[in-house]
Amino acid sequence: MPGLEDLYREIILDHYRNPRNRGELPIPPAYAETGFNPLCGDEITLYLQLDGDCVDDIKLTGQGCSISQSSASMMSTAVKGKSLAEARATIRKFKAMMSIHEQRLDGAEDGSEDDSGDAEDEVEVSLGDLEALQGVVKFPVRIKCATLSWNTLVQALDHLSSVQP
Amino acid sequence: MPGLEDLYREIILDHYRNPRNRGELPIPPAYAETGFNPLCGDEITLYLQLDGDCVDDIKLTGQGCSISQSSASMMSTAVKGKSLAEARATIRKFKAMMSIHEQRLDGAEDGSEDDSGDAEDEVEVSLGDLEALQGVVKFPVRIKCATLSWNTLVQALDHLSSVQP
Amino acid sequence: MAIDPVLIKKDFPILDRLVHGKRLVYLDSASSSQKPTAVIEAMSQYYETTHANVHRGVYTIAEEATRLFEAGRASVARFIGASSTSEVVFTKNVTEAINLVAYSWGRSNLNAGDVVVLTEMEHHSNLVPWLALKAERGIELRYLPVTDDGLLDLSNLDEILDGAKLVGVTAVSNVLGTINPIRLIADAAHAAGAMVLVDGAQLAPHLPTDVKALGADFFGLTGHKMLGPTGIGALWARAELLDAMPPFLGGGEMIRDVRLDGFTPNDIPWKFEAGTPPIAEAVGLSAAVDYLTAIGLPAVRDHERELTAYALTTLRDRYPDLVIHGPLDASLRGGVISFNYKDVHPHDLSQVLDESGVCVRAGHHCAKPLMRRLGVGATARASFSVYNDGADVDALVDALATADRLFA
Amino acid sequence: MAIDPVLIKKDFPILDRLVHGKRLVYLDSASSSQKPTAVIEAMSQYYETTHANVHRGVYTIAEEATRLFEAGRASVARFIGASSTSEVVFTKNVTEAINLVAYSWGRSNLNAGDVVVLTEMEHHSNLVPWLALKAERGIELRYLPVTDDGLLDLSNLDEILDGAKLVGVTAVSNVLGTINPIRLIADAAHAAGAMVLVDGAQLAPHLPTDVKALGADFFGLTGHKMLGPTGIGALWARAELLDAMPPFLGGGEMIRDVRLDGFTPNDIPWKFEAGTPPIAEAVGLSAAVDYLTAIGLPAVRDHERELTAYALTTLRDRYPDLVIHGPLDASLRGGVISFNYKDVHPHDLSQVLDESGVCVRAGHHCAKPLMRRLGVGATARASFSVYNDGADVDALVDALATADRLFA
Ligand SMILES: Cc1ncc(COP(=O)(O)O)c(C=O)c1O
Ligand SMILES: Cc1ncc(COP(=O)(O)O)c(C=O)c1O
Repeated sequence: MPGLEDLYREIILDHYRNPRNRGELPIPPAYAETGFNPLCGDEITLYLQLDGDCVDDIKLTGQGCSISQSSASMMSTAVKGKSLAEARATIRKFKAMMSIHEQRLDGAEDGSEDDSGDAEDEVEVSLGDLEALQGVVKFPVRIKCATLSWNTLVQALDHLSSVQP
Repeated sequence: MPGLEDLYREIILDHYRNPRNRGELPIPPAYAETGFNPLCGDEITLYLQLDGDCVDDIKLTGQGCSISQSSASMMSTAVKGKSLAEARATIRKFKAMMSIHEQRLDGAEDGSEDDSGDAEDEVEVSLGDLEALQGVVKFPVRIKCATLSWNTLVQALDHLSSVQP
Repeated sequence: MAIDPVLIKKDFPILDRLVHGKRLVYLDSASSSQKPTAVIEAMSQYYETTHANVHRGVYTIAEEATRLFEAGRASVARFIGASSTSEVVFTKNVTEAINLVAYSWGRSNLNAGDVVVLTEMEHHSNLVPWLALKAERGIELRYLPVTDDGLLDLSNLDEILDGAKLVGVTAVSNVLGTINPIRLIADAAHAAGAMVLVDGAQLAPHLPTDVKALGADFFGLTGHKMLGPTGIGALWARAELLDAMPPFLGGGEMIRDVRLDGFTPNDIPWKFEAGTPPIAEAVGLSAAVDYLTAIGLPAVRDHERELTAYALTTLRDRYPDLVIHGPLDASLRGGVISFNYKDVHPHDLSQVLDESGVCVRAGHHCAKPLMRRLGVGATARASFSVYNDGADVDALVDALATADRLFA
Repeated sequence: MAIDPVLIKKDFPILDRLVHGKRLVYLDSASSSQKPTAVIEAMSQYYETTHANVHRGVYTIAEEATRLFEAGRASVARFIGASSTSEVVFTKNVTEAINLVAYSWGRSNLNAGDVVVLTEMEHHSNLVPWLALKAERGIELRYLPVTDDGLLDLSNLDEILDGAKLVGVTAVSNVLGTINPIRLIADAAHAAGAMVLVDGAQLAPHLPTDVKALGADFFGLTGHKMLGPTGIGALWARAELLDAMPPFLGGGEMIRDVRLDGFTPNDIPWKFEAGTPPIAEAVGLSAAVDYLTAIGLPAVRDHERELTAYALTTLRDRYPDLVIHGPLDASLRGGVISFNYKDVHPHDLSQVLDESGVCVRAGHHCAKPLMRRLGVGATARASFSVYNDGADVDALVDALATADRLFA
């Protein structure tokens, strides 16, 4: 079953079994945002603490499948300690990796993808471990699993930038 | 077109063109009841004046097809001046003529037919002109046209017997 | 592209049928259209190869079913010029679409004394939901009147719109055929601060539809009148409106989270789709929309306008006593012709025509207030679709002679 | 009559399909069932020979369509033991049926502080309509808890029912399979003066249904789970209740008269059927009901109970670590088995099984409160219908081994 082996890479199962940055942060100073995948019940709560323009700390709780949990875990390591610009750039890059397929399948379905187009892409980032999630695009229903934590992060960042501009 | 000629008998067209007992009666002493055929828009208002146990006078207004109007006209002549028992017997007899087909088509659809079964049928009545409506049973959708005025009469009688038992 | 009715008739299996030994001449498309093989087979094939519940399964056929269902939404969205598929909510028919607006938007925006403007030519589906709200909340209803020519009387438009919160108007009358000047009304309504709800049941099947060009805020359509299946309709509304509206029906699909003490609704459009949606029906509607698009809506319109013009002329030439309601200029109307003939009641007309295989509808056409305005209890109505042709009109005209004979 | 799965499988064209080169093993009937050829063809044939709008036309095909549609209602009425066809209202699914009760009966009978009793194992469709009413009106919701064995905990039934106006309960849990003692609950509810709404979505396809023997006042079912099409469901209620309830959706079909200042509703059941109903779907549902009746519901039940017993035994023998939710005695449950396996998430299980052609559903099954009660975020769920057999169970059991290998 080559397809399945492509999906369940070693590194994904590792992040699933040993999620990084698991836990909570005190609110305040942290901000918490919860994301749901209404269709399957996955849910994630993300605690985000900024220090000026930098992601000072990030922690996660919640439950879900190997894809949503490993994606969240990898996401947390990818953005922790990074500048907001780098975090946004990583989000864009990850979503681009996922959304190629999403669009081909489902037209204009997902409105939250809007902003990824013409944003300035000057910050260079590498996806690192996250590349392992590339296999997900062959399993379109699982894309929503992979993007859940990312959409939650976007919401948290948007909220924080709206309260402290 | 033998079917159509069966439906549109001379006598039916005569009652349609020259409806008997057309008009209104002052309320009170008369009682008025309106019946609708919600599916086609036919409507009939029936003015009924009793004198003790007798249908003293009956008048009709409204609009509808040749079948509903002629049936109403013939109904009015059939019950005017008759005793309530005779009127009820005529209703049952007429409905029996119509409902054979109605049941075959449509199961238990029409709850208002319930009472026609085991009622005492001791009063002898003749349908007279009304026999001309027998052709209607071949055109099941038109049965509701033919029975509109009769159902309205039943409602009026039921109302009157409930207020003055 | 001009329509070739010979070819098109072949796509509609029911038209091979005989009635009383006569070829079926179906002239009741305004009530419900017939379905081409492409639509019937799309649904059968869906059930035979792909069915599963949507938005729920990880497995292959569930994913395929979800894709087909959402592709159906995308087809409808493109067909009516929506900006995004998230603006298209599937309902069971256009009646539910309008009720959704009345329940969700209406009950959160309209209170006692608030004004909703309708027209005297609305279908009951765009009257009763507002009459119910009037009974429940005491909103005020005003009506744009209908002229003797069967057009909307816009002479007091601004006055009638004054203070209105919503204008509900049919794009095309299902009785008179009148094509209403929606854009003009919408502009005036917006200037007066009112939202615009367009009943597109008789527009979408027959004319190119662009919800934005119309100036609509809400737009409803119904599948079974546009060559699609029964059991499906759609509400389009601007995304901001849908986003701000509370849910209507509650249940599966429309939630993000449910707890024993409360729930959080899903994103649009799913927020408004409670329970298992009309999946096969969305597949069928998508095939219908593809069928219409392949012909081209301008060609559909041209064909039906010519047919209507031909019918108006032939009917009036042959039966000078025939009363035809609505505008007599075919360019002002869709392919719907309501008429009355001497003292022959419409039911009797319809019964007589049926004997010749000709299907026309008789009654109030779910527009009783308009019947009262026209001063009739009922009309007979012939209405056209892509599959009708001049021979169908001739059959109607010829069959009317039987009425003359029987009711002479 | 015992069921011959070889013969029955032939009636379901989708079961010939391959997925990833494997035979389709469809184990998600609790989500939506597959359709036999008889149902698919009944609808195609309806569209190919008879379609017209119902209740409206005098002409032949309209009359035939009306007759078929009303015959569909009569089939459903007989199937569930209704006294009269006028007690059967067609809806788009069971979710709409429950919302109809919540909007029409609920909003005219329930006010702040009034108590509605539900259960912790309800589907969102029987939770959200009441949660919405709680948010809107301040009604009080109480829940019958679920025991660790997956049964309803009725130990405090009388206390919980005290002062209740309505009890809403599913006849069979779509997650646990539990068959609830509806009659017992209904008797207690009636003694406490409450009405009883039974969610029959998972009952009607699998067990003989008699709404009167159940003691229900309202009963809902949904077509697509009982071998019928999408786009149709039904609400049954006692005629006196329906008669007394105000209309829900407004529009065509449901009125007796409409004026510019008000309307009069039609008789039941049409009073609750606004707009063009699901006509072809009623024809399809009627064929589905005929199909089930021909097999015989007792035989369906026996077959599914045996299959469930076999599956419970085989799964537990082969995978001692598998956690199966709900009662372990097959005679207490319908053909629904929810399970969790080690730390493999249900989505991943379902994904892995799909690779072997086995379709099981993963997720919260629209029962999030029950998931919380079970202490899981999701379960995998295999569910059976008439067309499943022992080989399907074996395929499930075998395919689970892949999960062991991948997630070792
Ligand atoms: C117990 C129960 N109730 C209600 C529903 C909702 O059915 P539908 O989505 O057809 O309205 C379901 C199915 O998902 C169910 O299993
Ligand atoms: C203008 C108009 N609006 C609304 C409707 C109602 O459509 P449906 O019965 O499909 O909801 C119709 C059709 O009967 C119509 O012609």
